[in-house]
Amino acid sequence: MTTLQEQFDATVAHSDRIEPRDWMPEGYRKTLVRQIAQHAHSEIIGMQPEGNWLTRAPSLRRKAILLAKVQDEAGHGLYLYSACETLGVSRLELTEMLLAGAQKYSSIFNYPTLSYADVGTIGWLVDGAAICNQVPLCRTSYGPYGRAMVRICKEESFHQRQGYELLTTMMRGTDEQRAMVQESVDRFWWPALMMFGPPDADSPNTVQSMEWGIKRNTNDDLRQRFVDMSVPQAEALGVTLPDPALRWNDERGHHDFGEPDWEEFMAVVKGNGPCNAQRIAHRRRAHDDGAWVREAALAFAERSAEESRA
Amino acid sequence: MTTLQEQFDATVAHSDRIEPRDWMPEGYRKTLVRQIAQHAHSEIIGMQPEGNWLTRAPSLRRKAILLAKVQDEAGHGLYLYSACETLGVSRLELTEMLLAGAQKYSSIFNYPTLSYADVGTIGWLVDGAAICNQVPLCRTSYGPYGRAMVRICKEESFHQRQGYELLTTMMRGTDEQRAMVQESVDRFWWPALMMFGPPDADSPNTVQSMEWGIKRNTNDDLRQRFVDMSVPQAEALGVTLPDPALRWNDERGHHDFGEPDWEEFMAVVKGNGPCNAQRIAHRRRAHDDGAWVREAALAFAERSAEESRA
Amino acid sequence: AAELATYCLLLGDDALVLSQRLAEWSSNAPDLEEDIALSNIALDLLGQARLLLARAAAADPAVVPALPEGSPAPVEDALAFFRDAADFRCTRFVEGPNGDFAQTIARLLLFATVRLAAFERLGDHADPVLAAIAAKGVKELTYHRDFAGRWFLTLAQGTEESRRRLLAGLAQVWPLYPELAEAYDVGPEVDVVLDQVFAVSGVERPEAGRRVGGEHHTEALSRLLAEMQSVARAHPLGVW
Amino acid sequence: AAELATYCLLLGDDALVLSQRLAEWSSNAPDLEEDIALSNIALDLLGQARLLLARAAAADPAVVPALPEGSPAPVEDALAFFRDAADFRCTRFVEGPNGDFAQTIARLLLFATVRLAAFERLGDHADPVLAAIAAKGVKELTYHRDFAGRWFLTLAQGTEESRRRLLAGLAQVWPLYPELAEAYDVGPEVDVVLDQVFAVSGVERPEAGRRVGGEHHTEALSRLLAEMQSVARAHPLGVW
Repeated sequence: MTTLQEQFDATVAHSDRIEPRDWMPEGYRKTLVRQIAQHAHSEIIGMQPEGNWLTRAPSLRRKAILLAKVQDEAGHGLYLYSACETLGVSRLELTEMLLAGAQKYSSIFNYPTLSYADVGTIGWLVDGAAICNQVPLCRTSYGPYGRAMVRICKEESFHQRQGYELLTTMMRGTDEQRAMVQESVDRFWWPALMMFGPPDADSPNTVQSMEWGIKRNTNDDLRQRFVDMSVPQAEALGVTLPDPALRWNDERGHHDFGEPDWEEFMAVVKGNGPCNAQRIAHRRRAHDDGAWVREAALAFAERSAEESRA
Repeated sequence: MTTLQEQFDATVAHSDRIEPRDWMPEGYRKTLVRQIAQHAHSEIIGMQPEGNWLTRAPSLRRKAILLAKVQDEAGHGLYLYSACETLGVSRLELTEMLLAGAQKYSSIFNYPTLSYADVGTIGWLVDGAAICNQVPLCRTSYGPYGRAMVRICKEESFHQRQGYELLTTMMRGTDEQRAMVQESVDRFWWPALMMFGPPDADSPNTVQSMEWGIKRNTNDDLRQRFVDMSVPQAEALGVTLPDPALRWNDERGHHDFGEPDWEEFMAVVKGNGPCNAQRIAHRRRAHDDGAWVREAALAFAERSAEESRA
Repeated sequence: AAELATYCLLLGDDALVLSQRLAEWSSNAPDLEEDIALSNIALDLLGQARLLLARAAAADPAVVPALPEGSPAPVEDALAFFRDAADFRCTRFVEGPNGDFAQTIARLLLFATVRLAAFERLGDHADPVLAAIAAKGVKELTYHRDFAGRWFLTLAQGTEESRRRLLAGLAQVWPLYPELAEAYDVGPEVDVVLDQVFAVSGVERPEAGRRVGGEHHTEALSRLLAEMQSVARAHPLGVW
Repeated sequence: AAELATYCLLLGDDALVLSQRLAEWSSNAPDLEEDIALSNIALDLLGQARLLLARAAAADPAVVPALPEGSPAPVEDALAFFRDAADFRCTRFVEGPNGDFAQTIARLLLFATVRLAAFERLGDHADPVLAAIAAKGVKELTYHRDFAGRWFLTLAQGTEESRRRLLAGLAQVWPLYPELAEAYDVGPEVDVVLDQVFAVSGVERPEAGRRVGGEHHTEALSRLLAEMQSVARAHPLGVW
């Protein structure tokens, strides 16, 4: 008779899915909760920087696209919180951990959106980086997470194309619009590279996560893939990526590129990014302002249940 | 020996001033409190319609002029509340009566400001009407009120000139600007006429107020004076006053003019004007939001007083 | 044609302005489900606005404002982003800030009920384009009304606080409701629906007086437009 | 000349933006006296902004944005109303919303103290115009600092709630304070003044970390400008 641990190991080794009722090691569960929650929080906090331009979108078509996109992010948050709930942690608990600073979200959303071009840049670079991170997660070992990722990735790549299309449209516009696009890319390029996390040497959890099949690639691998993918897109767009060290390396078959400012990264992770305080204050306000509505819904549901029993 | 009442009557009859320590009939005191308070409230509520454009003034010069003007209105409110305090009612009590609907303010401020031209029109027509109402009050029988009015009237006529000057400048501008001015005058003309109150026949308190020297002219007199004053100003400006019945009457030596919509006037007085609810809600919010500051100032003053005694 | 254009502008501007207000709830709603639902309603209304503004422009090109020479803005954007507040035809009912969730629900219930009744009737309008827009809108508005109705009941019967807020929100939006019903030319059929919702919720139909001044906008509209139009106007020749 | 223009823009834009924020208090302050005082400070800063923007334009006409042909806007208005957010030179410190009265006071205290120190030094600047502007500003800023300092003390020592709010407001504005001090190139002389106010008030100097990203603006600036510039941009050829 095989032990639970052996069954688990075998499932992971065969790239089969672990399901909510299956036995799993506590460390696996905890790591998953942390990762899925962080991902869910990123979707929800990520609504803010783009939502900042919802009321100012410069055409009705763009307003509709942006509104639908931000709505999709709320939907992604919803799936991911549900996936997390299969591991025994409620959405409310997760939200409270987010607000208390006990769980993180992607540091990219601590950068401000300063022009409408940022809506396009976030689609192109930020969603692009997210896709690089997430496509491998469609094969992640935990079933509900993997299935959520399949759906999310499909929508993300749609968002990425829309973002890129906004930028190409703006590049065909006025000089001011082209300058806006370049300025936006200048601001988001490095933070996008940081989205893959610290260099592998400084990422101690990666090995265990890969063994568990929660993570499928190292940070540096994914970062390289993102750079290689983005360079020709930038050329097609007609913008310059703000990295003087960026060049094709024939030997490696990859682009060489400069080192992100890891000190800045650490400062942002620690809470001193441009918008950390603002993002959390926004979420807290919305959460607190909505408390009476959630209570009312609960009270109403309980009363209705009682009445239908009576 | 003359009675207090005879002394009072004599003072009023000689157009001398009644001062705070002088004896006065209770009805006189009450009428004064009501009238001065209403006037003070009008200054304070009147900050809102113009303040609505403070953050959007289209030139820095106009922003400075408007900011100074709205500040002056706060100052007028301050003098008038002080004048009222000499009659034994505190500013806080008066504010609470305003918020409870127990005291009124000029109904003109229940109309919205919908374009920057309204800043000019309020200066020209609303301040103009206020001056017609107020100049005679400089000779009002109650000293503190009369002296406050002298100072206020001086500033009001400065404001009126500035408002008129804004309109003349806009009339020299683009077609859109001229249309804005005309549209603004169309909206404010009739409400400005209503500022003098209902027709004399429907104004039962006028006789007593005139006997007491609190009021110096009837509503209809002042309204006629305002119309006669405004017609040539409108011509000089190049706008049409929206009253088809308006024409010079050689016999009377005055302009004939149409009847304001007194039903609308009554609806506005009763609270159903376009902005009554908004104006009071704004004042209430500011008052409530400031409560902790006023409490802190009081606590600090008491503590400082104690410490200096110790 | 001018009459058709004016009517389409009323319907289109109301949808556009309320969509803008509802979009303000994005990332601010009480929970994710409501965030998604309110965005969805905002999207539906935005879709209606786009069709209606285009119809208005086709029916009477004179309603479209002159654009800077060389501007590539389509007519829907010319109407949405380059008209001044005074040229908008929306009712005051949709212009004001959202208030809290209860006030938003109260406004949405009244709005969707009135608009649904109007759209049901417009299904056989002489103009086939408007009729088609209305037919499509009926399904959307039914959902909006039902969403608002469910929440109206929930808040009315939920907690003491939710009931207090709902009544306050209803009192806040009610004085402009007669104008809305008049602009959409709806009558007793709407009252029947509303009275049902009120009865089920145990809420009395408010008695508040009607507000004068319906021929003009509120102060809220020019502020809403200042924000909405800021990027488009900063780039009058922009391509989006 | 370009350097002088850049410096005048920093000083002018900071004054303009904080003036705009303080003007938002008009009709919203805790009592009439504070309403008047905050408007007065806003007016002083607006006056400084106008002189400084004009000086910047004279020193380097290249900083003035191109206006639509035929626009009669003077250079101060071209700079204030027709530049995009990215071209503003203000510090992030002045951009954010006011918060409550305590946060407004905390920001004003830090701002006026830093700016006063800078203006005192600018009295002997090589550019006589800038020197004169600074000399005039010293008196105004001294009043601003004293007003904010008195309220800082009052709130710190008033009630439990006022103290709590003051500390929260200070914590809110503090992370951007190092940027302000750096932009104005002031040092220990400012710390001496602030430490005195803190000591008298019984408030500890905050230890909060410095915020990264000072080379860009906050999200608040473009919203502030959208509102501020809306009328001017809607009428690019307008005469005011």
